[in-house]
Amino acid sequence: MTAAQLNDLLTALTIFTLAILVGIAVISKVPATLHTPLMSGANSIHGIVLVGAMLIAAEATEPASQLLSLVAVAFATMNVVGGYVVTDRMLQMFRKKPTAPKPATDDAAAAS
Amino acid sequence: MTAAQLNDLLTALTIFTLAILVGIAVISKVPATLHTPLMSGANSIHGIVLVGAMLIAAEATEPASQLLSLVAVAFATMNVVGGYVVTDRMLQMFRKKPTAPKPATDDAAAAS
Amino acid sequence: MTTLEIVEILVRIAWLVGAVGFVIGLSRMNSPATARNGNLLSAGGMAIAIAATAILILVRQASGTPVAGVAWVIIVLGVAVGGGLGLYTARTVKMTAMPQLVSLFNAVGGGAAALIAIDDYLGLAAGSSVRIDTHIFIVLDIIIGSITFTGSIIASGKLQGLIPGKPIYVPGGQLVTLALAAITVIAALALFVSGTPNLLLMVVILAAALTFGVTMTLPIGGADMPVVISLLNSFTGTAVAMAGFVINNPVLIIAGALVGASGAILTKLMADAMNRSVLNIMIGGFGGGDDAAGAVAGAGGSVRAIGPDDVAIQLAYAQHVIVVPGYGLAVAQAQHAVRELAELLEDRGVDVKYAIHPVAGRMPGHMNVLLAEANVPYPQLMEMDDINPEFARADVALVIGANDVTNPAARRPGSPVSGMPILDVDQAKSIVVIKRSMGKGYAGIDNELYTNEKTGMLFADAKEGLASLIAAVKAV
Amino acid sequence: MTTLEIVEILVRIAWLVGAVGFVIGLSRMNSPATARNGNLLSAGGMAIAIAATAILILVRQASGTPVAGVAWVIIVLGVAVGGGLGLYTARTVKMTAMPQLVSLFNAVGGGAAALIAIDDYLGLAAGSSVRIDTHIFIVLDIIIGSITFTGSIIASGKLQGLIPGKPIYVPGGQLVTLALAAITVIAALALFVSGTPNLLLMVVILAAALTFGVTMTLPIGGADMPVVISLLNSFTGTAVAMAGFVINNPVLIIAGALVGASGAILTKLMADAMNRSVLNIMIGGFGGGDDAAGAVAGAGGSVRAIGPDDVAIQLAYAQHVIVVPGYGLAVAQAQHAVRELAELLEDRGVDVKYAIHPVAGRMPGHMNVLLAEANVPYPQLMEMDDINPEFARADVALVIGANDVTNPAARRPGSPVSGMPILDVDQAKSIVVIKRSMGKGYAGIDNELYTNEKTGMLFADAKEGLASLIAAVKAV
Ligand SMILES: NC(=O)c1ccc[n+]([C@@H]2O[C@H](COP(=O)([O-])OP(=O)(O)OC[C@H]3O[C@@H](n4cnc5c(N)ncnc54)[C@H](OP(=O)(O)O)[C@@H]3O)[C@@H](O)[C@H]2O)c1
Ligand SMILES: NC(=O)c1ccc[n+]([C@@H]2O[C@H](COP(=O)([O-])OP(=O)(O)OC[C@H]3O[C@@H](n4cnc5c(N)ncnc54)[C@H](OP(=O)(O)O)[C@@H]3O)[C@@H](O)[C@H]2O)c1
Repeated sequence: MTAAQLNDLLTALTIFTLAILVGIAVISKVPATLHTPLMSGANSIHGIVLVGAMLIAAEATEPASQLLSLVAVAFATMNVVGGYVVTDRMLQMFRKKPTAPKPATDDAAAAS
Repeated sequence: MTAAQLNDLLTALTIFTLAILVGIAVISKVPATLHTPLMSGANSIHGIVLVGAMLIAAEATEPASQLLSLVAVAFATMNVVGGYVVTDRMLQMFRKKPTAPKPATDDAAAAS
Repeated sequence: MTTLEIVEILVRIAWLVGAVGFVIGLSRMNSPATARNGNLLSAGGMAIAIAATAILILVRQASGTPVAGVAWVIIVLGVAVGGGLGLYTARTVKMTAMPQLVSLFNAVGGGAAALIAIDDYLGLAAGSSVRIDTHIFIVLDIIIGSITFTGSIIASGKLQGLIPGKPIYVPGGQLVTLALAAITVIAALALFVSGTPNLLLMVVILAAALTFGVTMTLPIGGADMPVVISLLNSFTGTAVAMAGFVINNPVLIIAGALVGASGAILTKLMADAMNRSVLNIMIGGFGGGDDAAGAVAGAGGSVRAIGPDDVAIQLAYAQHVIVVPGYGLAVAQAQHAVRELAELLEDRGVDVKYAIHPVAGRMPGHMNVLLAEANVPYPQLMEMDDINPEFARADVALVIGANDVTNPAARRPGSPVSGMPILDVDQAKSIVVIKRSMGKGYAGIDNELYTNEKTGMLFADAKEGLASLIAAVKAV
Repeated sequence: MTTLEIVEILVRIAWLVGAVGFVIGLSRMNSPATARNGNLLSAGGMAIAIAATAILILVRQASGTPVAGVAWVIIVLGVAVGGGLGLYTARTVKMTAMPQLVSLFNAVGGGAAALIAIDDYLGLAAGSSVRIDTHIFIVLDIIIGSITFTGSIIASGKLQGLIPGKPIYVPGGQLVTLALAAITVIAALALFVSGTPNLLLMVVILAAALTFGVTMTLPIGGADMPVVISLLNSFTGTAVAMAGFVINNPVLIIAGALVGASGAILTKLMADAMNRSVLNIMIGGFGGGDDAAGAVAGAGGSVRAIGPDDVAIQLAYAQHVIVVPGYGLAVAQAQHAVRELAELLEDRGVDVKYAIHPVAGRMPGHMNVLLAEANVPYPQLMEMDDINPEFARADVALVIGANDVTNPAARRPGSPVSGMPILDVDQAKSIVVIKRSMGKGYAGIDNELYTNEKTGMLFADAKEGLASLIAAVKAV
């Protein structure tokens, strides 16, 4: 492993470390009510793996890796789409309640 | 400017951005009593410029840049040493008080 | 610079923008007011990152970089299928079933991360020498991704009830789990040392990790599943970051590390809320067999059944009534009925409050969500710590489909709920419990509250029971 | 790999470790309990980073990379002088003078950052072509660094009283400031376009920036200086990050950006606490005369509003607290609330006393009667003459609905209260006043105590204010 390679690796690790620090700092003390939505929100974010899946799909020449990347893309997309939609549904519940119960609220709740 | 150079620049900017995000996230709502110590603490951190000053001093061959780097090193060191010491003095005020006010505490307060 | 080079730069910038979107979005999800907007922001970042990637692939094709012809078929097909499934399930799932769905999404995310590493590994020419760091990242990605995949599926199954919620002990399961861990580690080390691709070893690792995910999760009680899911969520983040190292892609590294870290913090917060320690939960998973034992404690004692009319009288002439909603209220969808009853009582000058236990129901905040949906005024929803002192002053505590969160056994060691903070319902002057039977709750143990001589049991479905109560109160 | 290469890698790792230390340290400085430890942590990170750099230089010398012979002389000499000055001043400065000292340290930090860019620029061979990004970073570093350097010195001078604290208006100063800004920008653009080193232009930029720092800070009132210093602190961080880009050093970039961002946030928090807007303060700096005027009004200095949480922290961590009850306490019937707060504090080991002014309230002995009614232990009620000497030792004086009896104007002739013996509240280390508004007292005159920079005003009805304080103290 050459010094140049090691330096690139180190740069990647620096970015990794900083991202971890952001992740730690970004979660302040959350009300228990928000735990599940927050978990679900974070869950959607790692759907970013779709980017990786697309990139390997673009390179896939072997049938084997074509199959693998197909599954990967499908999995990742499910993570992304489902994740964001379900999180949004959870969060609809936290809309600032109107002082007088608006029927709209009930409809939304029913819809969900 | 070659693509390679641009890529390195971009990597540096990525690190810069992440560090900014950390900086924003790391300051939660601080009690006003801590504003000054916190400012002073952050102030000591940018004393890291000393590292840069040392590195240019090591390269300094021209009298001009020898002078510049001497001043830079002195300035930076003053920032580092003074910064941390004064911050620590401020923070002594926040030591958890013993249930019975110990004279020791008063001395420390007086000393500072 | 060639067009391709320029585009590559622009795409990297777009990815960075996306990542920033994730961070801001996540931070806005810390408070109810901004949460929804935060989620949309994060989704926007995701859209940018994905669109940029698509463009990148297009330009690469245009500039003649060999791209498999089927690439777009794969991508479009995959997106269509995955997206369709995700959208449909997310849209149609019942609110109470959301946690297990999230767990499923987490599973496929981890799976995708593992697949990337596998694909990359297959690409390595046999006999070629593999850099140690490459090897490490690939192996870590496969291991973590696989554990998440199977683990999350099991967790989901437990919450869905497809797999019994209570701890399942495979004979010698603990040993099996440890053995699997050992195998994985050894195989991995062997790979690193050899420094050349070795499919067999990799298959061993893959199989071991997948099984490990199962045996790790099976013995954990369903009540702990939310914490487990959150932990596995953090795992997936880490796996994605590893995938980022494998295919050397910054946005995967950043977003992955972000979720890995924030997920870990969140897991700790959740465990604290159920006052369990994460380690405790997972170790418990590694064979805390004694759990089920204490269940029997405090059973026996006679039960007093009570009718709607008697309850109505008690409520109507009470000064302070505390309603204790639980999972049963949610299943029965009785949130609107309970609000109606409460309003009825308030018109009669009774002071009504709701005691919200942080883990009542099946997901954190379940009760808040439910009652908010029924437009119960916020001020009436009292968190556990605020309401507990008031039970002593309450004339009637009306427990509706709640069980574990009221079980005094939690104050004693040796029961599955031991140590879980509970609502001090048994302090109330009089207690009325609406549930269908003497059926057990989530933790699957008896509740001595029901045999307390202050307690009257109104056996009914929550919704019907409340309906009859409303009628009776009106009649008073 | 050569030894040097290995060391270079290790040093980079050490720098990263240092940076992580800064982040963790900073985050621990958010709460009083962990603040001091956080500062030490950050200092540790700094030590690691500096030590690693020294080693790096040594190894470079050893492996024959040309290092100027005088290098070590410069470094050792610089460290000795700078360190000595820093240590001495930091050790000996009076508590009250600390802000201006911090401002000085900030000035030299910014100066050092600028010097690095200047040195780098001198190194560029004349006529050689300079990459646009290099040029940009160098120029930004010089501009921001210079502004911070002079600006911080002025700010420090104002706080120290060497420069009059009240806004100073150079004739047409506003125009001068704008002109300087214009010059800087134009010169910078000229440089970028030319794409070759141009000492003259650089000198122009340097001079303009240095002057700008002065003209920007001079017109800002002394009361706003803390905010200004915090802003300049954030500037220095940015300048250091730029220096990191110039000499292409990651730790400078990370630490610089960290301080730049957190400093900006902190500046906003500070401005909010004094209910001023940052823009407002700086624009005011650009000649918004009326702003400054307002500051002068009310016997100089502006009023600082303060929130219950901040007061709670002050009280909870105080050793001696003196409560000064006045007529407002009586009207609000807050005597029971004040006793509750006092007991809460005593449980935390705080020593609480009440300062009873003979004519506080509206009848002789009004306060004694009131507090006795609330069962405040008698020994805690101190008559004026007994308590006055103790104010100097009090960490916090909590003035509740008292006004005239605390008005220092009484010590001067020519005011309605002149000659009335008063409680020496202004002697306390920190003063908190609970009242509903800036409303006047019985004597109908302004009270300069409220504009004392040690004073925080908690605007609320006495009873409600105390209630919120009690809640906040419990939360501490
Ligand atoms: N909130 C979370 O994050 C979370 C997540 C996972 C697990 N958990 C666990 O779930 C439990 C929550 O406690 P809990 O007291 O809310 O619920 P619970 O302990 O699960 O008890 C629910 C009770 O409701 C009754 N019930 C079911 N359907 C009903 C209906 N239609 N009408 C009336 N009653 C009905 C059941 O008794 P009958 O069958 O006799 O009616 C059952 O005993 C805790 O153990 C918690 O740890 C919580
Ligand atoms: N003790 C006696 O025998 C006697 C007899 C007659 C006259 N006096 C005179 O009365 C004065 C007594 O001095 P003092 O400082 O005790 O009172 P003060 O000078 O009359 O000031 C009372 C302050 O309390 C504030 N306040 C009023 N209602 C409040 C509420 N509900 N909550 C919080 N703050 C409230 C008012 O400011 P905001 O409106 O802004 O809240 C007012 O500035 C002296 O001038 C004395 O000469 C005394």
